[in-house]
Amino acid sequence: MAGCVIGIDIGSASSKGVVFCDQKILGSYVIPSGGNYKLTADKVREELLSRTGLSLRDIVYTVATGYSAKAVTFADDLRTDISCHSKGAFYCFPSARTVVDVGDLHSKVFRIDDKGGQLKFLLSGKCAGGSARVLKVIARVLQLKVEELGALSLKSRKRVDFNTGCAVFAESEAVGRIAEGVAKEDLLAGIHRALAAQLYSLAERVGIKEDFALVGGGARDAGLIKAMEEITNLDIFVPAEPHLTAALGAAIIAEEISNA
Amino acid sequence: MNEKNSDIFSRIESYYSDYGQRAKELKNEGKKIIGYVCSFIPLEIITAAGCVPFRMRGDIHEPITKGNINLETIACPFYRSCFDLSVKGRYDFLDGSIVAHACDSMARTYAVWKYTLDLPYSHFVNLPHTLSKSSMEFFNEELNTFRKSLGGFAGKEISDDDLAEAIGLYNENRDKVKALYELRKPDPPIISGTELTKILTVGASLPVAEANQLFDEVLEELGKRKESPLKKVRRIMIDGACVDNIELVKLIEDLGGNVVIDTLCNGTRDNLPHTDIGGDPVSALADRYLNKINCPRTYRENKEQDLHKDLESRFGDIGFYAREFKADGAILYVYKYCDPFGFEVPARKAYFDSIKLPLLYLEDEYSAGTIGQLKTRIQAFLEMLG
Amino acid sequence: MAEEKKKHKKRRTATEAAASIGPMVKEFISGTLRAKEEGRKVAFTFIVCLYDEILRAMDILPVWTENFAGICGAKRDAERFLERSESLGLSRSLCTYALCGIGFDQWREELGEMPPDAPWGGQVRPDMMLSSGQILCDPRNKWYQASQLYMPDVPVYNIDLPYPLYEDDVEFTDVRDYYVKHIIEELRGLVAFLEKQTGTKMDYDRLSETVDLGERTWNLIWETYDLRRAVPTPMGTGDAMNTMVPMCFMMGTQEAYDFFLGLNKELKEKVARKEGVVEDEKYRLLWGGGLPSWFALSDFNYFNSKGAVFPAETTYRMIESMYQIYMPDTNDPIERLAWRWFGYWVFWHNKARKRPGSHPDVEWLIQYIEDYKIDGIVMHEAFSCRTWHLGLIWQLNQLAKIYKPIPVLVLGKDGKKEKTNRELPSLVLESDIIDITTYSEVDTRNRIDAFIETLESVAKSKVH
Amino acid sequence: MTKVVIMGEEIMSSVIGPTGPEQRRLANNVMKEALNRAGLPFKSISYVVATGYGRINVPFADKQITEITCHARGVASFFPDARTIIDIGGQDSKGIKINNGRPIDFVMNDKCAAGSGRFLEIIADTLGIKIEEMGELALQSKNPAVISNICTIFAEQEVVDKLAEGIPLKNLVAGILESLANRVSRMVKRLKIEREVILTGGVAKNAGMVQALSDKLGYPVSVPPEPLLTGAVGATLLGKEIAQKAKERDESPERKERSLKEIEIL
Ligand SMILES: Nc1ncnc2c1ncn2[C@@H]1O[C@H](COP(=O)(O)OP(=O)(O)O)[C@@H](O)[C@H]1O
Ligand SMILES: Nc1ncnc2c1ncn2[C@@H]1O[C@H](COP(=O)(O)OP(=O)(O)O)[C@@H](O)[C@H]1O
Ligand code: SF4
Ligand code: SF4
Ligand code: SF4
Repeated sequence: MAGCVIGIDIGSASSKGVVFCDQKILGSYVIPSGGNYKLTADKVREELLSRTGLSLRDIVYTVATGYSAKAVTFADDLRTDISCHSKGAFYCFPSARTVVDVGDLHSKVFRIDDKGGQLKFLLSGKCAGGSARVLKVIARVLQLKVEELGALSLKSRKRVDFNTGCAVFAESEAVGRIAEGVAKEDLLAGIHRALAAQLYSLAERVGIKEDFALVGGGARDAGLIKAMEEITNLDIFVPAEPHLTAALGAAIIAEEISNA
Repeated sequence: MNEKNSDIFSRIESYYSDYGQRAKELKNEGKKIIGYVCSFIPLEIITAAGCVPFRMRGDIHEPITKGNINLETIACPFYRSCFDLSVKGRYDFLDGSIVAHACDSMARTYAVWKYTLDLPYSHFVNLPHTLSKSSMEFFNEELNTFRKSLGGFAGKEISDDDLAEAIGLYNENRDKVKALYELRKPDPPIISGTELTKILTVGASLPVAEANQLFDEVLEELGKRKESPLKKVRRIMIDGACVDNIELVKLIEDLGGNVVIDTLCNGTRDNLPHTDIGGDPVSALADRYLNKINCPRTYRENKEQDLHKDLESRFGDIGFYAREFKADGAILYVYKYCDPFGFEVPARKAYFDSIKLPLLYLEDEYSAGTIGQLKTRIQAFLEMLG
Repeated sequence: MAEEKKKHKKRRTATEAAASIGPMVKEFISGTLRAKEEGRKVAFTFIVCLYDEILRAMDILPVWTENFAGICGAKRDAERFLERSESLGLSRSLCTYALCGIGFDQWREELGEMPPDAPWGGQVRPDMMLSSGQILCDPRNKWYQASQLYMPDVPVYNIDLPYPLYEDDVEFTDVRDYYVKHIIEELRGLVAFLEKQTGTKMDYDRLSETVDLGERTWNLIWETYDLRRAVPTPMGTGDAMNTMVPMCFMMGTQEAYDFFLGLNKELKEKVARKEGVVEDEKYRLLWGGGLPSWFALSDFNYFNSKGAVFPAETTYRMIESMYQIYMPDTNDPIERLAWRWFGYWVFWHNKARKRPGSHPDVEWLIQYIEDYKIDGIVMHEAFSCRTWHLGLIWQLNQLAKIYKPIPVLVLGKDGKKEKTNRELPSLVLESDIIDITTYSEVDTRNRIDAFIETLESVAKSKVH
Repeated sequence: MTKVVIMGEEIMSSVIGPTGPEQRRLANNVMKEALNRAGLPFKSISYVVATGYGRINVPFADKQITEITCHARGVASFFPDARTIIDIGGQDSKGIKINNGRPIDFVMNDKCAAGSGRFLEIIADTLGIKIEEMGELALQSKNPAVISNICTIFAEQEVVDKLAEGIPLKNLVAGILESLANRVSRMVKRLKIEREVILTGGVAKNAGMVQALSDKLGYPVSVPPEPLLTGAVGATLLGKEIAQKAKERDESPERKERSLKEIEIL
């Protein structure tokens, strides 16, 4: 074996790691980021090694990315999550040209070329209104797990209009709607639609080019994916583990560097 | 309500909610439909060319998505909504569009508009900002350039007689709008603000001759209203740019105020001034559009260095209408990112102050999503008026 | 404006000329205060309004209100003036230069003296204000009228300066005569107004001289900036945001000419020594549009630290030398000015017509990309100025559509590698000219990092 | 929060109900509690005015009046010289200019939680402290942390990170209050503020915030004894007026059908 590499993504919500050997994923691991990013980073590496049965010596290169990439003191190199997401999405879908990452604080959109290099990108601004955080907030008021949102939303027959102006006030608006007698699933479908509209609108600012891929934690939400498909009128490509894309991309970059 | 009454109003309702349906029909009959957004487009020239001018609307219920391609979010939200709908194909029946030098949001995005929509015809009408003699001459020339250009597209040389005829039709149209406004003078008014907004909006989507006929029918119908369907409550004026969705007016009326008069682009600003007849038609049009349409985009000089005279010369029409229509309070409604109105807010406030008309100033986006926020503000304002 | 960096992190300039701008700006702000005391006439003015030489010839001292706002921004002391404007009813979504200026003026008028701790002594009360109505910018048409609410005795003269937009069926030559005629009339109207305000007649010989000097300076600037084509480039956009000062605020003066003589010499020496902005020049970028964030000019240094330089920008730039701008044979200085204006704004029309799908604004980018061997484009979308910032995204998109200068290999249908071309990478930064509440350093630098990674990956895939 | 004030000649009882998004469901409970304390049956209440963000959701009210009018009236009853009110509640914040107990101008911010008391609730939650403690903690700080993010969600993340960096809690809290004070003062400055300035709403209970806001404005602001209640008191006074006017005309005031029932939520 030529040696393995690690890609590690310390996000504001969750931290993810991927071990990559010979262009293949050998193992992955996800935990909540918590308050101490450094400890979290160490823990991710430890788990990755123990899960893959590798030892530190097998790891030839490590690239870190994400909100708190700097906390990964053992990384050989840092990359922005923009590059990493592009690489990761491209690995999963070589035909992808527009990638939207629905992250915890920001949503981001990238246009990538046929090599997975990004051409253009755009971040949602200084307001968390259009990020996956809204989902977390809503899940809490509805007393659901975020994992449950998607399936429930898909049951909706009568989507309501919802305004996700503010991620925080989305909570009181949601409660108000429920008070008016709106069913949870219809409410969720409305929220997914509103979030999808924001993501779509962000994506149009760089100009959508097919194929269109959705990644990041928010992309685990089937309700959001459906809403995206409806509003864009496109088939949306979602990797099996969309939250891992940036870590995977970091690993790919690590391998490229170590092979060079 | 008798048969015919419901007939004309339901026709208006249908034209309003399926905006552009008549234009689509006309297009199928082989007419050329020319879209525009702003009051500074000389409709008489378009009509004289045998084309149908069509006022493009935004839609406050439609989130702006596709329109973001190519058009920055710092442009006027109303204009962005019009652009968004166009990109989405809502106005696919257009053969051309005309943009005027009204504001930065329009002028600086002319290329975006022209290249993105890629219609068979487009033209930019360059208006001067000042009212000097030289400006008038320049505008005259500019209108002639437009006349030639559109004539080229329509395959028709636009003669002075064509223009005179179109001017006549539009003057007639303005008389009818005036008659509709007269129905707002009684207390309570015979016609609600919501109804009139719909009627005028629909009128701007039809060929002028058809609009004239429609207005006639409406006037006839309203003539039968012996009693006002409205309550006698506070009388509200709206001042601002273009309000082409009924929601704001309806909100005010739902909260217990009657909207009785406006100084809006798609209201008195555009609909009332006449074009002089008898002389050179192009000069008369230049005079109407530049001199008679009182819009903040045109610079009106403070000649005597006197604050009050300046306010009176710039905003005198507001006071005139407020008195004529006995407004109790006014709402200054300005879109975020609108430079022409935005810079005038302090002066307008000062003017409203000087005529002692209580004022609510609202800065808004162009979205149904903000209605909730407006509600408390408007209700509090109505409470303030007592 | 940029020199206020001292107070914060001192920004490193590549040229000595740029470093010398600080005292120069300070001097002309205090100069206007002195002039006012001495009873000289001062006028509020905007850049790019064509009246520079006229004012100089009449000894009227311009007070560049955009410049003063920029200084407040660079000193990170604009917020209180912006807030004051908001309290007058002006929206924060309007041009923040204007908000800063109106807020300051209203405060000064209310107090009857300069507001406390006014940046560099403050902005003087003018004798007159010269607005301009043009396609370029609504605030230029509305700002002084709004200020006049607080100083009704100060007259405003608004000069209409149109230029034709690019059309398919109308050539600029079709409309040139009446455009130029109108501009000439407007300029004559301005002269008459100034004569009335100062009580002295225009000395047309002197005006001819200043216009002459202005044209010579123009050409000198063009030549000087053209030296930046050299690899490595001796001066970047960061510095150009300083050297714009004599270009935009001092046209028609000998000082401006001399300044650029000095810069010209300095750049030639650097080029001869192969001394670049950075030691190891990796990426050459075009500042393709937008005014900078005056409080964050050190972002240019951040680019530099990654080996990226900006040999050219389309902001504050003479597009071409005067020799290339059509000028009929006339000795009338007013006419020369009018023709210069017209020629400037239609300069790229003919070129655009030759390339399908092109547009003058896009053509300008292409010209610079080729002249300056550009690897990527950066634009800044300042949220409060629609004027320079609307249409930038479209320009990038249109450029990408019609112009793909980077040769790359792709895997074709049959599995063979084929050579094609791809577009230049681009980055859009978002913030404001002086409203610091819109800026996030972390975010901005993150974007710059990602863009550098983009440039890296493009460089790798490029076939030579 | 839901507040009920019952007034005869003077205040007979007042109750402040629990906070949170469930306010609307609880309105009737708070009402019942207030009736209990006053020892009155519901039908003895001649007029009910609802105000505040959730005023439309009060099924037992005769009339809805905006919080702007109500605050103006309530504050004027405590401070006859008041000219400007700054109200910072859980859903929004606003500035109201008043004259003779009537609003003459106002501004409000209700789009963004970062300009409201909700911001403080969320940060307190994140930091694991009680909202009531924030003020005192902040007052102990000499060196407020700079919070560079405006958005509640981003600021939440920022304080977590800063706490991990070892920045003392009190400095963080002080920084947060300063950030809110900045936003609120920038907004109310859109009115030409005249003194005396009164701070109302739940956030006025936060002494650190009162201090931070006074610092920003450059002069002291006064706080009514029960800043949470001014709106409700104003509503009662306005209700009384309506009832009295009707009485003078020998009519009973126009009333709606009331129902003192719970609204179903969740
Ligand atoms: N199964 C799921 N369904 C819906 N949303 C999810 C799911 N899993 C995670 N999320 C959302 O994804 C976000 C985290 O995304 P992630 O890409 O890990 O963010 P970051 O990298 O910024 O930490 C959370 O805000 C959460 O709301
Ligand atoms: N005892 C307290 N100490 C400090 N802050 C408080 C206290 N009680 C409430 N608050 C603050 O007041 C806010 C609620 O204010 P309130 O005026 O009741 O708002 P609303 O009427 O919108 O519900 C909460 O968000 C919280 O920040
Ligand atoms: S609106 Fe809500 S999500 Fe947006 S910045 Fe404000 S607090 Fe954050
Ligand atoms: S509202 Fe203002 S900015 Fe918008 S189109 Fe009209 S004039 Fe232009
Ligand atoms: S809008 Fe732009 S160009 Fe116009 S004055 Fe402001 S900053 Fe300058």
